[in-house]
Parts: sequence; structure tokens; C-alpha cells
Amino acid sequence: MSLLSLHRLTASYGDSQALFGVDLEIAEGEAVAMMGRNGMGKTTTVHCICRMLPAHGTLVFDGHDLSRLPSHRAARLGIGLVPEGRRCFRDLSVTENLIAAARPGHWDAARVEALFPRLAERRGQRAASLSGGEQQMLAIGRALMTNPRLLILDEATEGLAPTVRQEIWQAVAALKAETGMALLVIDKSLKELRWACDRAVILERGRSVWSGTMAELTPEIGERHLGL
Amino acid sequence: EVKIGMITTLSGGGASLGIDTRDGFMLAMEAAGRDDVEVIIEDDQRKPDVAVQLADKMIQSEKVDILTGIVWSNLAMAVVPAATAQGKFYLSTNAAPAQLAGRGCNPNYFSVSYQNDNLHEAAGAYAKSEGYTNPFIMAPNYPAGQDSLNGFKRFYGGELAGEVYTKLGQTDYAAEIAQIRASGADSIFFFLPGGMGISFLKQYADSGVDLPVMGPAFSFDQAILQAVGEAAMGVKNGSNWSKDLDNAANAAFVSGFEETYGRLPSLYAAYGYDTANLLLSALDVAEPSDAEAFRAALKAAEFDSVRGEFSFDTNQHPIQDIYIREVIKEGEVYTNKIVATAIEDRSSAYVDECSMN
Amino acid sequence: MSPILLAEQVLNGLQSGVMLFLMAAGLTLIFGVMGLINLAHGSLYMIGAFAAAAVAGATGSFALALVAALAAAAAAGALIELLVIRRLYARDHLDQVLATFALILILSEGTRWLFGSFPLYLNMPAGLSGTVTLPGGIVYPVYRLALIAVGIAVALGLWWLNARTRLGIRIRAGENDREMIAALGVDISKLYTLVFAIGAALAGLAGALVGAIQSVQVGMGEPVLILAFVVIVIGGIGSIKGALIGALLVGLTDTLGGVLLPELFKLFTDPASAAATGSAFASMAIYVLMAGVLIWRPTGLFGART
Amino acid sequence: MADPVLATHGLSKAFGALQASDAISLELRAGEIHAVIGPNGAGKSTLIAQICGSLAPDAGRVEFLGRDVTQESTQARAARGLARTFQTSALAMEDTVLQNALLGALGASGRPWRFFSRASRDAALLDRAEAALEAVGIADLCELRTAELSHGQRRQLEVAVALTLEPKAFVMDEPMAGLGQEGSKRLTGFLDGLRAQAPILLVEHDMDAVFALADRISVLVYGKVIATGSVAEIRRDPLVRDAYLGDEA
Amino acid sequence: MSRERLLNGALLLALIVIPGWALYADEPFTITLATRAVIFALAAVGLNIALGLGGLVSLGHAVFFGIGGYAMGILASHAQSYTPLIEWPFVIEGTKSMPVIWLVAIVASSAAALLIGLLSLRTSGVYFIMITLAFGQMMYFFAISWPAYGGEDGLSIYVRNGFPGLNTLVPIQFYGLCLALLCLVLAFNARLMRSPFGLALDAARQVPERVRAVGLDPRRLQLVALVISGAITGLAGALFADLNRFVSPTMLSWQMSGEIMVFVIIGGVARLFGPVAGAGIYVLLEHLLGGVSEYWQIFLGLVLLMVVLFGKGGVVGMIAGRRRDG
Ligand SMILES: Nc1ncnc2c1ncn2[C@@H]1O[C@H](COP(=O)(O)OP(=O)(O)OP(=O)(O)O)[C@@H](O)[C@H]1O
Ligand SMILES: Nc1ncnc2c1ncn2[C@@H]1O[C@H](COP(=O)(O)OP(=O)(O)OP(=O)(O)O)[C@@H](O)[C@H]1O
Ligand SMILES: [Mg+2]
Ligand SMILES: [Mg+2]
Repeated sequence: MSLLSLHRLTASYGDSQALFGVDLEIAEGEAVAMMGRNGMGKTTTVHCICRMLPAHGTLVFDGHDLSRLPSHRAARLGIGLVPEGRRCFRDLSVTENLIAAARPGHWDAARVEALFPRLAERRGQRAASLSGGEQQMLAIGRALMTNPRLLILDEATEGLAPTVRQEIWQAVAALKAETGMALLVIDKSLKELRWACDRAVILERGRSVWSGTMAELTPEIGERHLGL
Repeated sequence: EVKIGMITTLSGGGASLGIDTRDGFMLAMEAAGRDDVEVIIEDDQRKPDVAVQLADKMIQSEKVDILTGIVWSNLAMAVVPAATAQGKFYLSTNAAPAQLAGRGCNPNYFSVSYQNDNLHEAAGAYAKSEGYTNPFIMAPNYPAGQDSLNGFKRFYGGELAGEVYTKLGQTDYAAEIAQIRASGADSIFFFLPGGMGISFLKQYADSGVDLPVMGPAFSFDQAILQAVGEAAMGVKNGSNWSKDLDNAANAAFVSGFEETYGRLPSLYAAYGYDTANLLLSALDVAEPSDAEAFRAALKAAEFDSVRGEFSFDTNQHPIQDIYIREVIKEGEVYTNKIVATAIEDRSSAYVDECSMN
Repeated sequence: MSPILLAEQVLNGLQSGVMLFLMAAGLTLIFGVMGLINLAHGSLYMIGAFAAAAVAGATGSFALALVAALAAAAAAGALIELLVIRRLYARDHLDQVLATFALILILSEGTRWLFGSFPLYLNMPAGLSGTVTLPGGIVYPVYRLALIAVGIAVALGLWWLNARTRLGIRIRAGENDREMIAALGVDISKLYTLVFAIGAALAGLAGALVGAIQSVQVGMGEPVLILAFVVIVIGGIGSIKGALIGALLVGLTDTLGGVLLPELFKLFTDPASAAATGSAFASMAIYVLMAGVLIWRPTGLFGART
Repeated sequence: MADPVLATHGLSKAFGALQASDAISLELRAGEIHAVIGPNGAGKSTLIAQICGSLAPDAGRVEFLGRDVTQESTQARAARGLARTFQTSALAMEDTVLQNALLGALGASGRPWRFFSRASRDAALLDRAEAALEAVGIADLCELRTAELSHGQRRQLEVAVALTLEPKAFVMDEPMAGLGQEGSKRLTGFLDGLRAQAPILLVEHDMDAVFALADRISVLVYGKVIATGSVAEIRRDPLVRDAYLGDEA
Repeated sequence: MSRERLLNGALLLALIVIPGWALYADEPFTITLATRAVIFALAAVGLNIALGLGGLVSLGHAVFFGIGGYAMGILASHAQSYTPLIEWPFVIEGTKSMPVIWLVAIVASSAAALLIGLLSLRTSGVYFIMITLAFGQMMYFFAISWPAYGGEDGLSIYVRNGFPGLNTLVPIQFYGLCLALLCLVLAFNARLMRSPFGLALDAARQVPERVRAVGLDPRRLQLVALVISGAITGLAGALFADLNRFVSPTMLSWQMSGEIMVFVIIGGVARLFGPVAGAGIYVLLEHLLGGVSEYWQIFLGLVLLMVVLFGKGGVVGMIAGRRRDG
């Protein structure tokens, strides 16, 4: 049974419709990449899953119908979000950012700091004054503090140095292997997605137009839907 | 048919004064039972511009003949000059600032209550007669406060232990009480209307300083005393009215007010009541449309004042006795009784400046 | 002026500062931490005082009166949050200003409708009345010393809540990004209701405690409101320490300004006009202080720099 | 050799104990793209802030067009022709895309004190704004409110606003961030042509773009420039590989 | 034609028709009420330039309103008593001529706005709200205790000032004068909103760092906006004092600042006719509810609350929908 399943999902910002029918299945422990050009609805889909934007259609997580739950209830079911643009709590220190999200489980501040030693160095610093990359690490750490079963990474490596990016992908892979956490990943680097994910869906103008395993994602498909 | 417009404060922090004014006024009106007199009552919210607007409305669209009811001097200053300039009569139930008694006096303006300085003057006269030689005097820093201290000094005339202006609306008087303690004063005179007086008296009572206290009646009036409680006991205050004044009109007023409204009347109620009766007495003689005759009828003051003897001076402010009252407790209720007459037949300090002599 | 009197006035200034902090404490929480401009804070203060006066009048017990003040203000706060404030977090400050301005009208006139227009009686408990003599010979009311103690306790409690508890951290996180903290599984709405009720209860407590030495009447909350805003802004929004220090500064400036400025002017003019001019400047003093602090430090003494 | 368009001499800035810039001296010459790379938190954005005037250095100088501008305000430097893009988009979200571009054109015109004429009818402003939007490929979005744009589209607008200034030098903080593969490719091509118009100081983590574009690369680590050189030299440098590039080299 | 334009037209028409009807039906007080609304609208249009366009939430606009009022009070009272305003270094006489008074009001309030702006614009957000409040309170307490011009009692002018060719004591003529000024200012405001200056100011409100990065100084833009705003509110103050033939420190109080702000918010922030709608509705409510009950302010509060909770963007926003620029 899949952990998350979306079927014919539609959503609008006020009068303008952004999603016209997105289908997506993620099984327990699976890593799925969501791809598409700029403005095709990837982030919108994520917002629907996290209940930050009302949606129509089927939206089921672990047997619970999400579409009636407020955002915090969806998160408590085990959906962790690393949002686009980081959105760290500016006026809180690094440690406080982590504490704010903490829920019981095997992730705690010490483990996050072990994963990102840079954060340990900046423990007391206000999030707003962190460098871009440091904020990104903090956003990932913060999502882990909720001990999610599904971790959503929306452009989580944006603005990270190549070395750090590699570290993060390794950490993500390790997480998956170790804890059986499922992943929904949005990222622009196809190379890294191939490495980290099992399957992919492609969105185009608010619709899911292709899905399959990473092996099935041929250059032709990439060219047609992603403009590669 | 005569229309009277009453503009007074019925909402917000100062509402209790306006409500008493209105209730006293209406008590007399209803007792008279005249159906040819209509009273229109509006709430000025204690804002001068609203008062002006209401006066305009009453004059322009209700076509009233007479205005009355304003509690506060600054509102009176906003309304009275313009209203009298348009030929309307104004009868003051309370506020009577110096300008309107002196250079700004007007044939169509009558103060039925007093001139603002009177009650302070009474306290000054009392301080002198008691032989105080070193009073500490205090008032908020605004025109009425400055008039108050000047009024006190006018009749006291001696040395002062200290003279302090507080901030308008101040609520904490620890600093002033410390100054009083250190000043070596033998008595205290203060004018702090409304909540300011309540705060001061509560804090003073708890400060360990124990000097005789004097003030104008405003801070020891019926409505306020209950909120001050024990802390006000024994305070001497200057007033031109008291509920124990011994005359028939007053007895009828006090019992009638208590019966109708279920509480004891205040100064403001008494002024309202007298104003209504003065008006009614004049209406018996002349119509407001005949301004000359009506003015003369008002000026004759042929009515039974709750204050006993009552007449108008040339500036159309009262000539009356002013007393000293002491705060006492009657059963569960705090109230006042007259203990002395401070000044007999007092007019006002500004009468000579008025050109209506 | 003798040194002992000066010392006493400094003490008075500090004391009035702590009292100001007590009045501002609830607002610090709501405004400083939740970022909500709540003009109706003064009304909650008034509700506390009226509830206390009513219960003290009925039962004669000051302790019960305090409980009533806390309960009534907290309940009013929770109700206001649920019905009105809740819809305003996402809006800008202006909508909050208008809505809470409307609440002032409703609450003030509602209170007047319930309790009438006359000031109420509320006095301190007999056990706390009277004075003690402090070292140095300063005679000081016991009740005011008790107020200082309560003020300091509230300051410590708030600081602890804000900086040391997860509740405090989450509230501040919500102030930065409500949507995000909810997406991390925190029921921020419930937290905000709770915080608002706590802030309201603190306002009610202050109303009852301060009401015992001031006048309990409709409209008593508005001057307090402005002073409380002054205090918080001088200290820097969101900083409990700042609010306390701001309160002390304001208390000292206000008290010493009122005492010293007339003395100063006595050097130049006669006592009567010196008293008037001095006090005129004194009434502007705290605003001059606030403007000065903000010009020097645009986000207050301890506010977050950007 | 001609004078550099933009140069820093010994720029230093500390945040408490942290030395975010440590005596940085860099040059941007006419016609070149000079990339600055380095690990996260190395001090790249801090360097840009000092170059553009939003942060005052503790020591050192910034020279622009041969003039010492260290003491000048941000807006004065911009008025001299220094254009920047922000790492986190700084756009007027309530306004339309076109209005954002018009703002840039207005800034470049240096005449904001006009109270009666209509901004959107000013042909000179309009031409500039539309040309810039066209250049980055979002001309068709010009009536949308900026808040309605996707993240990537905002990044494109960010570059367009800088273009409207027709500056003497560009300073760009991660312009590729948030762009998809296709978008990056397109922007890369565009920047390639832009260097003829004005040189670019480019901070970027997208190594494909950096390697494709840069004439020279400086590597910043812990606030210090540890290496400057051509693409090939930098790719070979073991220090840089270790500190930053990893397997990307 | 957009709904907002229709609404604006309807409002303008109401401002002409209602007093016209009142004149016909001989209801002079309705004209006075309308004059009050128009003057408040003018003050709020002034504030709206700072607040709506510039994002400068000033809780001190009563300063400008009051300065305008006192400009009229002081000049007219000196003219009334035939005493010169100052005698040294040169003699300045009072005046009862409206155009001169307006000019003085505008100059004085812009000067005050410049000074307050220079000091206050170092801060932003809530701190700006509070520092403007502080300046307001300073002026207020100064006026209360400054005896020369009446202190708290204020200054009474017995007869309204004059305007060449008009009898300002006739309510409809004075109304016409005020309305003409309001229309003039609205026309100016409409141009301003779309002008290059308006564009830059709007951006300075949203992203000052961007404005700096394109070479403009956001603080200077905001300062100019504040000065324009203060000048208009000052003009309204002079008219208001003339309407009441009276000026007092309440014109300088923070409640007055709050009221002007309330006009803007209920009408619709940054909407051209928002302040007009807001002031009109407020004056009307005050007038109608005042007779309902002694506790009428409860109802006023409820109405205001409904407007904020259910009408995003004020009354104009409710009727005309979201703002469209360009
Ligand atoms: N707040 C909003 N209001 C209105 N429209 C929006 C809003 N946010 C996004 N859109 C529109 O919805 C569409 C999908 O946007 P979304 O942010 O989901 O794209 P995306 O696939 O995440 O793109 P990117 O890679 O650029 O982040 C876009 O065309 C955008 O214009
Ligand atoms: N205001 C500040 N106070 C304290 N530390 C700061 C401040 N601003 C930046 N820093 C620190 O200075 C260092 C350099 O930051 P900077 O933003 O310049 O990094 P960067 O090179 O741009 O990194 P990235 O590539 O991640 O954006 C970081 O460690 C950051 O935490
Ligand atoms: Mg996206
Ligand atoms: Mg950076």
C-alpha cells in the first residue's frame, strides 16, 4: 500500500488555477523525484500535501484522508517539509529553530548537529544572519526534528556548495536506508536525482504527464518535458 | 413651545458628571410638568469639536432657544461664544471659566453654578480662618488648575510650603507625597478632579503623612466619595451646596432625587436642578423670542434655589454663600456635612472686567 | 532638596517603573512576542480592576478579588482571541489597530453599561496597608513594596516562559512564519489563544493590583496603554529585559522630571510660574525620552537589529 | 592593462569573533566574468554587501570606475552604474512584473521627482523595462503581480531589474539558484552575451554555469581568497577541490 | 469602467447631491455635517499618502491637523484683537483671510512634517508608529500647558474667516469651498499614485533595499511623501478650526490621530477614495448612532469590527474588489 497517494489533484490561487490533475504515489521507504520546468506546479503540489493550500481530489496519507485536516495535523501524521526558500525562523537562534520543531523520536538536536557540524558551530546565532547554505542545512535539520515518515525536500540543495550538496545527498541516502523514511524530492540536478531516487514524476502546466522509474527516464523524455 | 438643548457628557470616562447634570435638570422639568417645553439631550463625549457640532445641530436644525448642560470649561469655551454670538441663551450648569465672567461676559450667558474660582477661594478663606500658616498646594497643569491655585491664594494670602503642578491625568502621586512629607507643611490643599483625586487620596491615606486636607467639592462629591472610601474621612471641602443645607427647596430636591434615581444627588445634580428651575421661572414671565424680557426675567432669578439665597451679579454669575463641608459617614454611605461658612455673598473676581456693569 | 529626599524620589521612580512594567507585562507578551498591536490591552486591564472591585465588594476578600481579576481578564482575552484576533494575525498592523480600537469602544461602554458610570471602590487588603521605615529613614508604603515584588516575579516568569520554554520558542517562531510552524506540526492557533489569555490575565492582575491605589473607572486603561507601549518600544519589541529596563527608565524620568524640572526653573522665575513651566516640560519628558532613544537606536535598547 | 572597472583592496569585516572577510582584494576587468566561489558561509554575500554599500567594511577600500566609493551609500554606487541581484529575491511583491522593471528604469533615469506624469506612459522608461524583460524571457508575464510568480520566475525578474539599469558593472549573487535546468542553460547563454555590455562579478554554486562562463575564478574560504585563476587552473587546484568542489571538478 | 471608478463617481455625486438636497429642504445642519465629513476626508487623504502609498503608519498626524488648526486660531485671534503676532524684528499682523491662513497652515505643517520625518524615518514599522505618537504627545502636552493661546481651553474665534467673493458664514458656501479643496487634492493624489514618484514610493514601502539598489534613496522618497501628507492634513486642520470657529489641544491628541487613521482604514488603505468613504461613514455613524442609546459606542465598535473582519481592504475594497494598479 502506498504511503502517500494523490489522485487527480487540483488547486487554485484565488481565481487562477495552478494544478489541473496531479497523480502521485509514494510507497513506504521509497524516494520519488518530482520534476518539471519553472512554474509548472511542483511547489504548489507540495503545499497541497502539507495542507498549506486547499485542494480538490484524492489526498491520502497512510490511510488518512488529508484533505480535511489542518496543516499541523498533517505534519503530525509524519510529513516533514523542507520548504522552498528555506523559511527559517529569522529571529530564533539555530538551536531554537530546532527546538521549535522537535517531536519525540530518534532525531534530536545532537543528531542533527552531528549531521551538519556547521550548525553546531553557529548554535546561538540568529537564523537571519546565517549564510544561505547554513540556512538550508538548518531547514533540513528542522524538518528532521519532527521525525517524519515522509520527508519533502523542495529545492533543498539550492545555493549549496558542491561538497555540501554531495554530503547532503549522502546523508539523505543514508537516512533512507537506515530509517526507511520515504522521500519526495524536488531538485534541478538530474544527475543527483538519478542517484538518490527510485522513481520520478514530471509535471507540466499543473498536470502529471509522465511517471516511471529512473531507468525509464530517457534523454528523449527529458528533452520533451524538461527542456534538457 | 420652547426648545432647550442640553449638551453634556454621557459616555466615556467623565459620564457620571453629565448624567447627574441631566438627571437633576430633568427632575425639575418633570416636576413642573409643562408640555410646552421640550428638552433635547445629546452626548458630547467630552470632545470640544463634538460639542460644537451638537450646538450647531441644535441651533440650525432643532432651532432651540436655549442651550445648557456642558460640564467642562474647555467645551464651554468652544460652544458658548459662538452660541451667544448667534443670539442664543446659554445657561451654565457647571463650567464657568474666568474669560466668560470677565472680558468675555455676554448678555445671553448666565452661570447658574458659580464662577470656577469660587470653591477654591472658599478653601483659601478657610485655610486662613483656621490659622494655617504653611499649606502645600497642588493642582494639574492646565488652565482650570492654574485658576484653582490662584483662587486659593487670593483668599489665603499667606506663605506656602510648596506649590506643585501635576500632570493632567496623572495616577501615581508618590513623588508629590514625598515632597509634602519633606516640605514641613501644616496642611494640604489640592484640586484633582475625577480619578486623579481618588488616586491621590488613596495613596495619601496609605502614606503615613497625616496633615489636614482641603479641596474644592469636586473631589469629594457624592459619586466620587464612595470610590475613595475611608481615605476621604474628615477632609474639608469648599462648596456652595450640600445635601444638608437647611431650606425647603433643598429638602424637596434631595428626597425627590433619591426617590426617582435611587441614589444621593451630587453637586452637578443640584446645579442642573437649579438651572431648570431658573429657566422655568423665567418662562413664566417671558418667551425667549422676546430676548430683552426673557433676559430680565432670568436676571431676576425669581426661583427657590436649593442653595437658599441666590442672585446674579452684573456679569450674570451668582452671588451666594460658600461653605466648608466635612466628609462623614452616614451608615454605610460616605457623604458631607456643612461645618462652616467660608465666604458670604461671594460674587467673582472678574466682575469688574465685565463690560455689562 | 535634601539628599534623603532625592534618594526617596529615585526610589519612587524605580517603584513606579516596576509598576509600569507590571502594567506593560501582558502587553510585552502579546505585542512583543506575538507581534500583535492590541489597543484593547487597556480594556483588559480595566476588566481586571472592575472584576476585582466587584468581588471585593461582594466578599470582602482581596485574595478572591485577585483571582476574579485573573479569571475574568483571561476569559475575556480568550474570547476576544477566538472571535476577533484569530482572524487578524495574517493581516497587517492596520487591521489590528482598527479591530482592537473597535474592541476598546465595545469593552469600555459595555463595562459602563454593566457597572454604571461612577468610579468603584477597591482598596488594598488591611494586611498590606501602612508603612515601613527603610534603612536611611525613608518611610515607604508596604503595599508598594509588595507591588515591586510582584513586578519582579512577573518579569522573571515571563523571561523564563519566553526564552526557556518550548512554548515560548514556538510562539516566537509563529511570529516569524505562522504557516511554516504549523507545517512542522505545531497547533499554533491553540498556542496563540493560550498566550493571549495569559497576556490578558497579566493585564487583569495589574488592573486589580494597581486599582487598589488608583481610581477604578471606565477609561482607566487608555493612559496605561500608551505608557505601556512607550515602555516596550524603548526597551525594544520582544525583549522582556528591554521592557523591564524601559519601564524603569520611564518611571525614573517621569518622577524625577516632575520633581527636578520645576526646581530647575525656580532658578530663573518665580515659584508659581516655575511650577507651571517645569511641570509642562515634565509631562513631555517621557516622550522626549522615547523619541531620543529611538533616534539613537531605531529598534529600541534591546530590540533585534536587522 | 586598462584599469579595472571594480576593485576591492584589503576588504575586511568581522562579526564578533568571526572574520567574514579577511583582507579581500579582487578585480573585475572590462569585458570579463569573474566568478567568486566558495563553501557556504565563506563570506561571498558579505563581500557583495560591502561592494554594494549595504555593509560598511572594518578596513579596506572599494574602487569603482577608478574612484574610491567606500564611503558612498548604496544608492550613490548604484547611480554610478553598479547593479546587483540579491541572493533572496528583493522585489515589490504587490506590484506587477512590469512595474518592478519600470522601477529599475526609473532609478537609472535618476529622476524620481515627477509627481504629475504617468510612469507607465513614459516611453523612455517603458522601452527600457520591456527590453530587459524580453531579454530574460519573461516579457509575457509583465501584467502578473510579482507575488503570483513561481520561485524561478522571480529569479529571472531579479536579473531583469538589474538589466534595466544598463550598468557599468554587474554584481550577481547566485542568479541561477532556483532556476531549472532549462532556465539555467538559458541564463548561462544570456550572461555570456552580457559581458560585452558590462563585466560581471558572479557568485554562484552552479558549477556547470561557472565553468562555462567564467574568465577568471576566485575561491573564497573562511573570508580569504585562497586562489584566483582560470577555470582550468582552479579545477586542478587540489586545495579548491578539497574545500569546495569535491567530485564536481 | 471599473467598479472602483463607478464607486468613486457615486461618492463624488453624493458629496454634491446630499448638500444640494439639504439646501433645498432647508436642513442647514446636514450641510454642516457634510462639511465635517469633507474636512475629515481631506485630513485622511493626507494621511493616506504617507500611510497607503508610503507605508508610513503615522500615529502622529494630529500634529499636522492641530498645527493647521492653531495656524488659523492664532492668526485669527490676533486679527480679532488687533494685536500683532510679533513685533520684532518686524511686525506680523494677524489675518482673517482664509487663503493666507491656508498658506501659513500648509507651510507650518510641512515644516513640522519635515522635522518629524527627518528624526522619525530612522525607524520603521512599529517603532515608527510609536515615535510619531511620541511627537504627537509632546505637542499635545505642550499645547495643554502653554497659556498664551488658551491652554486646554483652546481659542475661540467668534466669526468664521473670510474668503474673497464668498460669505463663508453661509453653510453651503463654506461647504463648497471645502469640497473644491478636497477635489483638488484628490486630483493631485490620483496623479501622484501613478507618477514616477508614486511608483518609487510604493516600492520603497515594500522593498527599500531594492530601491537603494536601483540608485534611489527610499528614505528621501518617504520624507517627501510625509511632507506632502502633513501639508494636506494641515490644510484640513485649518478648515476644521474654521468650521468650529474654535481650536483646542484635542485636535492634537492621539485620539485624533487614531480617528484620522480609522477613516483611512475603514475606507480602504491606498485607495484614492478610501478616506472619503471612511470619513463619510464615520461621521454618519456617529450622527445616527448617537441618538440610539446612551451606549451607542458599543454599536459603533461593532460596526467597525464587522468592517475589519469581513471587508478586506475597507469599504472600497469590499465594493470594488482588490486593487489593480497601472
Ligand atoms: N501565490 C501565488 N498566487 C498566484 N499564482 C501562483 C502563486 N504561486 C505560484 N503561482 C503560479 O502557479 C504556478 C505553479 O507555481 P509553483 O510555485 O508550483 O511552480 P514550481 O513548479 O514550483 O516552479 P519553480 O521551479 O520555479 O519553483 C506558476 O505558474 C505560478 O505563476
Ligand atoms: N550579521 C551577521 N552577524 C553574524 N554573523 C554573520 C552576519 N552576517 C553573516 N554572518 C556570518 O558570516 C559568514 C559569511 O556569510 P555569507 O552570507 O557572506 O556567506 P556566503 O559565502 O554568501 O554563503 P552562501 O554561499 O551559503 O550564501 C557566515 O558564517 C554567516 O553566518
Ligand atoms: Mg517551486
Ligand atoms: Mg550568500
